[in-house]
Amino acid sequence: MDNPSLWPLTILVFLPAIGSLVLLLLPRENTEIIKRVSLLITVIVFGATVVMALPGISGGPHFSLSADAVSQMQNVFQVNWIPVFDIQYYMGMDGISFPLFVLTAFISMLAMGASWSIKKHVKAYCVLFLILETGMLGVFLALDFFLFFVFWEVMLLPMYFLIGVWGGPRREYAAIKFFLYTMLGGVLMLIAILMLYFNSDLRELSDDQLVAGHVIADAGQAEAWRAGVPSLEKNPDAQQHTFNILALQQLGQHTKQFSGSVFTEGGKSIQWWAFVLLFIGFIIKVPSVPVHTWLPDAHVEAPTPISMILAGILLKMGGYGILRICYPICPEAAYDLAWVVCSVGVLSMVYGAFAALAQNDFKRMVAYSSVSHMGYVVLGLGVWSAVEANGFNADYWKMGVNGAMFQMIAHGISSAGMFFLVGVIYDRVHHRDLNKFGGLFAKMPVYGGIAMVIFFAGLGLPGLCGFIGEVLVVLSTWNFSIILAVLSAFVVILTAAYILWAIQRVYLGPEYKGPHPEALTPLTSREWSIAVPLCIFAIVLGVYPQALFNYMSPSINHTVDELVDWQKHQQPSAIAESVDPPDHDGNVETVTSQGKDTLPEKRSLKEDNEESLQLESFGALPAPLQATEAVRERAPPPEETTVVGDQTERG
Amino acid sequence: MFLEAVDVFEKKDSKRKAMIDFLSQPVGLTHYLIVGAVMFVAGLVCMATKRNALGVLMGIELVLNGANLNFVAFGSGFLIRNPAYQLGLDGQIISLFVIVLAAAEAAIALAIVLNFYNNHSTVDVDRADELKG
Amino acid sequence: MGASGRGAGYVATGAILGGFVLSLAAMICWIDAHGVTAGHHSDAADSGHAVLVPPEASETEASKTLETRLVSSAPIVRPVAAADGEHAESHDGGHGAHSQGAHTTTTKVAYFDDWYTLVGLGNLKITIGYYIDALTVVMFCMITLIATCIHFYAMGYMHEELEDVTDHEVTLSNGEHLHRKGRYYRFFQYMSLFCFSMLGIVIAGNIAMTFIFWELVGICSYFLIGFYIERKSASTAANKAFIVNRVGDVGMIIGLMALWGSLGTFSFGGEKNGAGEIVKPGLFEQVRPEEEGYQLQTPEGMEKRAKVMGAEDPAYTGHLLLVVAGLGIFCGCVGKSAQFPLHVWLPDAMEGPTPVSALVHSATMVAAGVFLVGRFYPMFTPEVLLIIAIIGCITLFMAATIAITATDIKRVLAYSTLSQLGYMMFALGVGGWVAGMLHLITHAFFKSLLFMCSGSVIHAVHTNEMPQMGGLRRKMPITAYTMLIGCLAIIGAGVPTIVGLSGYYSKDAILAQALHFGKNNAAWNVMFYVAAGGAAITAFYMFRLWFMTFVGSPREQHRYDHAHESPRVMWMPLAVLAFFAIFIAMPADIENFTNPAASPLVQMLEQGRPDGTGVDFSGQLAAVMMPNEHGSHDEEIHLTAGMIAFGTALSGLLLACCMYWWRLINPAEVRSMFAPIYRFLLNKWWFDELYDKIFIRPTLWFGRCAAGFDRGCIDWLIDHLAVVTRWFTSGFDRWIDQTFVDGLANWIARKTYRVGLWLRKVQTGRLRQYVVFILVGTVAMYLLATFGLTK
Amino acid sequence: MESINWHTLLFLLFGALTCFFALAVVFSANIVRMASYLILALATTAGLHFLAGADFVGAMQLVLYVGGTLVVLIFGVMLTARSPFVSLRTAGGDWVLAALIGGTLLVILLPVAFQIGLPPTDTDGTFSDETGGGRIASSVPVTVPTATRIGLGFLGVPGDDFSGYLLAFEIISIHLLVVLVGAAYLARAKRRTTVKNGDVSGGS
Repeated sequence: MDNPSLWPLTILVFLPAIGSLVLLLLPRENTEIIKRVSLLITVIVFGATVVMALPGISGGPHFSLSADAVSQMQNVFQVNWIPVFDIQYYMGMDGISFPLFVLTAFISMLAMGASWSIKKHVKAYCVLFLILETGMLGVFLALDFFLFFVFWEVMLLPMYFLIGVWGGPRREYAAIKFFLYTMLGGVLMLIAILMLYFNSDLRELSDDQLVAGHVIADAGQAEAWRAGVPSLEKNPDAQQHTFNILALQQLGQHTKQFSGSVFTEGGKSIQWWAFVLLFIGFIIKVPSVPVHTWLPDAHVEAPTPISMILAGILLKMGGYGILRICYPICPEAAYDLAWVVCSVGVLSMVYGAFAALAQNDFKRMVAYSSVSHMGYVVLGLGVWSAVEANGFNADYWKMGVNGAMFQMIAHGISSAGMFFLVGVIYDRVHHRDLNKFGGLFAKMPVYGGIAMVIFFAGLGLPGLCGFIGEVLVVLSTWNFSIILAVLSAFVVILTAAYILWAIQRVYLGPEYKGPHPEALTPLTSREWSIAVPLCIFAIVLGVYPQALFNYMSPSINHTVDELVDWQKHQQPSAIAESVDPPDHDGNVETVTSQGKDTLPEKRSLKEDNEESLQLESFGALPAPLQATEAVRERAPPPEETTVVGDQTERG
Repeated sequence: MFLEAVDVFEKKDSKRKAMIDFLSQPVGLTHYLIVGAVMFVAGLVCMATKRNALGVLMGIELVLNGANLNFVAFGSGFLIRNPAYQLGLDGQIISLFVIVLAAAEAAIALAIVLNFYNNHSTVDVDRADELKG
Repeated sequence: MGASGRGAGYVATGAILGGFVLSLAAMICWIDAHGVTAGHHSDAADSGHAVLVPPEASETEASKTLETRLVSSAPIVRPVAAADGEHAESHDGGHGAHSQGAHTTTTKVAYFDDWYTLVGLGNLKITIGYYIDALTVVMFCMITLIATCIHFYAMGYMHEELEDVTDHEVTLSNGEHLHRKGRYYRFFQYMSLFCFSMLGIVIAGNIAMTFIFWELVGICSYFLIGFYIERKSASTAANKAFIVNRVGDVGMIIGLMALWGSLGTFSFGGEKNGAGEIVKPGLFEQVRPEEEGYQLQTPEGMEKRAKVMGAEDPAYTGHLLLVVAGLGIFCGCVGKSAQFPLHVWLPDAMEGPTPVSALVHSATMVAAGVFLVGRFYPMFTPEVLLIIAIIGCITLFMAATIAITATDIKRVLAYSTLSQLGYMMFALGVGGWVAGMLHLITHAFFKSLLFMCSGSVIHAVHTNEMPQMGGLRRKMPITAYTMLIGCLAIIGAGVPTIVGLSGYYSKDAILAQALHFGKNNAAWNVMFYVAAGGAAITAFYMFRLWFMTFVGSPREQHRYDHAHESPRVMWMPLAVLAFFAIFIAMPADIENFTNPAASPLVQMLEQGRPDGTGVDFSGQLAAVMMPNEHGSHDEEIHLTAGMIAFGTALSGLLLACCMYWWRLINPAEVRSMFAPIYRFLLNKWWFDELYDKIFIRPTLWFGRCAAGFDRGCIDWLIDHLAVVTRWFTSGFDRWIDQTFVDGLANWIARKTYRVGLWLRKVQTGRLRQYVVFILVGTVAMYLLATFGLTK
Repeated sequence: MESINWHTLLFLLFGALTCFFALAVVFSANIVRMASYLILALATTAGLHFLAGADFVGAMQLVLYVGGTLVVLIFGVMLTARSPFVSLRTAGGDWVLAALIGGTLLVILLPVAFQIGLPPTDTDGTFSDETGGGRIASSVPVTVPTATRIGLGFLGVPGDDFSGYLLAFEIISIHLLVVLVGAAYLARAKRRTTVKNGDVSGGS
């Protein structure tokens, strides 16, 4: 396969890891050089991503905004890695992953800049930091499930050490807690991955779907590909398993492979379990209530740059995973469990806000605010408001998902900023007790001004980045559930309360009440140069959100459209009911018998699908013979598999 | 008026009639058993509550008497006509043994009490806790 | 600081002055195009102007007053209204002849378009745009004029901030007063930002944009209330203001959701495509379609939405959605306009500098809520309007009563503001759109005047407490007499049926409409009497304030001695505002001088009246009939209401004179006579305490619960799980050995010993207890034998 | 209207008295009164024995119990009746506990009494010819002296409705002897230990 993006992207992703190798050669004592080299590497990575993002620049891989490419996966490359299990070194980017990719590079760069306050084991710190960055970049680009998992775990270990070695007083506790939580999520994810892998069979995809899943480059190669694998009729058991996320999405949306029961006949389907496992794994990362308690501890104990990374990037992986993996691969379960997703989101919003209100530790407060803000993301992803009754109008759902994605980016900026700002004063006075601050505005006016911008961005003030995501998510919720919408609207009060209260206690007031008042010096230029870009982005995204939506929306809308297409196919009762029964009474018999007879011969799976669809729509008619069977098989549309045709042969 | 008087009379009359009916009923085993049970329970409560050692002894006598009464009742031909169910004279004989043993027991217990009294200058059984484990 | 700080003041004042000039120009253009009163433009050619004159001029100027921060992509401006001759004529005739209901089918003139798409997702767009009608123009002029006055005034009032300031209200831990740098420039920065946001609300072309600027004025208000950031009370008041406003905003968000979820647009007028054609009808058009003669109806989208929700009766549920939307939007207005029950923040907001109180917390921002109700008026169903009326009625009465007992001069004015805002809401709620808007305008003038006068007094005597003032009339006559004008205006002083100050016209209109409403809805007649009673109370407390401050002998000689008239930069604006407070609502037409409706302001507002709201219409859910506002101009109603208003105001005024001027009645005796009521009022109906008990504490408590749940429950579980796991894995071998192999023997021995020890306790040695044990054992065995074994 | 069954009336009288005195024993605090009530209770029990046709047992009850055992008891009472012990108060908790347990026992026993006293059902063929079953005795009881037969029983001659009790009788006799000796031994005065234990008790 021709992979023009292979080397550029590989180098980009692995540049930090290579850099960490270079760092190993440098003398340990010369910490300044080490930090500068690390910073240089992160700057290069960020610069490269910016170059990719800018529309006008050609040559090398870049993110195309042209109409035909923008909603698709771009810069895809595939190299066989472990062919026995069809594991590929397989990456690509679309509008969902690319902004997060850029965000990762951006926040990593700023976090590296904020790492100057690290004094202990600088070399080890920088090495781990760079490995971490590689892991994060890889997660967002990986399109092979196995590769994704590898990056996911690669990211985990450096994080463990970064918290556990360079953290605060209770760092070991926090690190282990973080590790255990994330491991649990990883294990659940692994189970789900294997479940999906062993139930997948690429051969059932039609040619177009194979192309969409990047199994083959174009439809012309389909014949060759089919010739290369055991034939489906002759060798039904020689399944072609795959880890290819895009192919799995196609399988989940266009076939019934993941709809079989897992444990008992008639029980929950494979994709139901896979969805639940993956979802738990991802909301641990988000984190949502009730699996969020690692976050406050990890944040409180982690050093400032690591907090920035945690809040700015790591949390986003959960949301990314839900959107990239959970929903497209398991649409049936996702539709089924949309209310769970939304409830978890609203619960996190409310609970996180309440908990933030009760905190006296500045960082803990910010950490809980992250829980609350990430609740918007989960809620926005979940508002599956396209139903039959409104003619599968997915506008509001799209808006919710767009809002959720925007909220991820916005939160990446505002929360990283907040943690950085907390870190700035922590570096000076070495405490974070909200009740022992006060009067910082007078002592550090520039800092105070920047803090206002960042905190008000977190509060969701119009004109700053937090507003757009929140308002889109909240507005889109109404059409999903009025109760959840009202609840989520009420969170704005709590958000205002805890942020304003914190501002009052820290920045306002006559004088500083805590220890080391002499250390409260104005911002250094290094700190300034970290905070100001965040402020600028907060404002730019607030007044010109379309800049980001131009990148994100086409891909998101494409994803949502695909899901809605799936849904339309799943709920054909509307089509069936509109047909006049007497006209087709005879047809039912013929079509049914024809379908059953001819199916084994007809191997074009696309036709197959259409066939089954047709069957489906006619199957709803009151044909006497089929009646009982239809009743048995046609349980509530989203839960039960409804295709009559090819389900039985596969077994 | 008249009707009311009749009514009252009838009411009174019915009460009296019930009384007479009750009294004209022959006595059965149940009656005895009830009296025996009451005595038995009274004896037990007596044993459990009296702090005076002699009170406890009296409680024992009551218990024994309650049991005795049951024996006699079970042995009585008046109360149980069916020979298959009655103890016959055995009941009376057993109750005689009980009376005799009760006498012996009373003697011994009294001796113990007196001894206890001599040693402790009290008959309060709560003070006699030398058996405590 | 010095010069550069002063420069900030000049820049800000210059900007707003420029804004005023441009607004004025826009107004002139508007009048040129559409006339002030239609009655004066009887020839058809003139009314044809509406189409012929391209209104770019007024348009661009209006947008420039937004300090031209938004890039206008050359909007194609066209009047929506098909202002053809016939329409315009009937329009004109309707107002000029003051005939009832004549203008019901006329289309009001409005220009709207979008400048900028903030978020565009397929069919759904959130945009920044404009919607300009007569109301917008009037509001622009009013806001910029008052803001200009206040900027000038503030340049004098805030001059202390030019140098380093010693804040006497803040004591540091070392016992000294706070010494800080002046923040003159920052004050003007916030003020400018505020003016920008406020104008943004007024010009907003859609409700989402309103919401955006709504939040922005909220944050400006937050900054301005908390301007003295070192004062704990100021920052707390700022927080309170913002959070209470957010409570209202929740309602507004819910309203937005209800609109957005079913109608898919926020635009007032409609969304246009590049060619200027309306591609999606606006909210007003959807609720009151032109084809239906602007009758209120449940929009199609809401009925569809109701169907999707699975409602049995889509029409009913759709109507309910419309009610929810209306109520939600009104919730936001309740928060911003400090109506009951969200009024608690406004009195505390007086912690800010006095110019801020004058501009933000009396004249403009708090009036934004009323403005929005006015702007959104076509969307309100009669049920919602009834609720608006009730809320307004409660507020006007409650705030007036509290104002009686307040002694802080600014707080009296704050409560009076609340009360007057209540009047506006009430007027809107009972169907008096023009009455409410008129009161909004007139109130803005006289209330900012009053506040600035009080600021002048505070500036002179350095205290807010009225009991420490007195007799200041002699020291500062200009302030005293301009304030007297303000007081007379607010109580609606005037000669009935002939002429009066601005408040006379607006208040009469409100009461007339209330009476009219009461006549149509007997059940709600009581609200008229409450409003009339409120007028008496208003007169009483306003003159109580004036007498206590300016009349009599000085109560604190020291303060009196230091008092002085304010500098010219401060009293000049007072004079300007006093002028407007007198004349703004007066009829300009000599022939029709006694006719209130002949006032140019009223005529302008009539032009801005939302389509279809001038007629009688009744509710579906509640038995309420919104009477046509023109009905209140009926001689009988108007005269009755006017006489009642005059009488009540006079009685309140006389009472105030008796108590505080002529000293016929000793206020202290009255106070002690009504001690419980006095305490009730002094404590502001105990709202703060109540909210503290039922909202704040439970919220904080719940927050602590959530945090505690995290630590105590989830973390505890996790930690113990970890401990158990570690214990289980690391010590597994040893544990097996010790426990099962070695341990078993030891365990048995130990347990035997333990059991022995335990059983020993049973052996009390007490005879009677043994008896009891025997008994218990017997009973237990019997029970066991009966129920346990014989199954 | 039937005539009053005097046997029943007497039984009710004696039974009520017995119960009353038994309860009086329980509820009186004074030891002397308790003794008096006990005598009366035992005497009325003897009456019940007579009414049940056990004339000999009733006589023995009167002679041995009322005449012998009780005298011994009263003797003991008089020996120990120093003022602090005449009425030892019981704590309320003990009363409650005793009442609870006693009540429970009574609740258990009374149904049993009714159950056992009731005649077997008519379906039980062996008993169908008898009038009234077990509960109903003849309205006029016929008194048959029992002393002779009991004496024979003790002498080991089994009758038609009793067995021989010679061995038991002998054992009882020996037992009585032993008891008497033991009682005499226990009750004899022991000066030395009294003083010693008196000190102990005084100390406690």
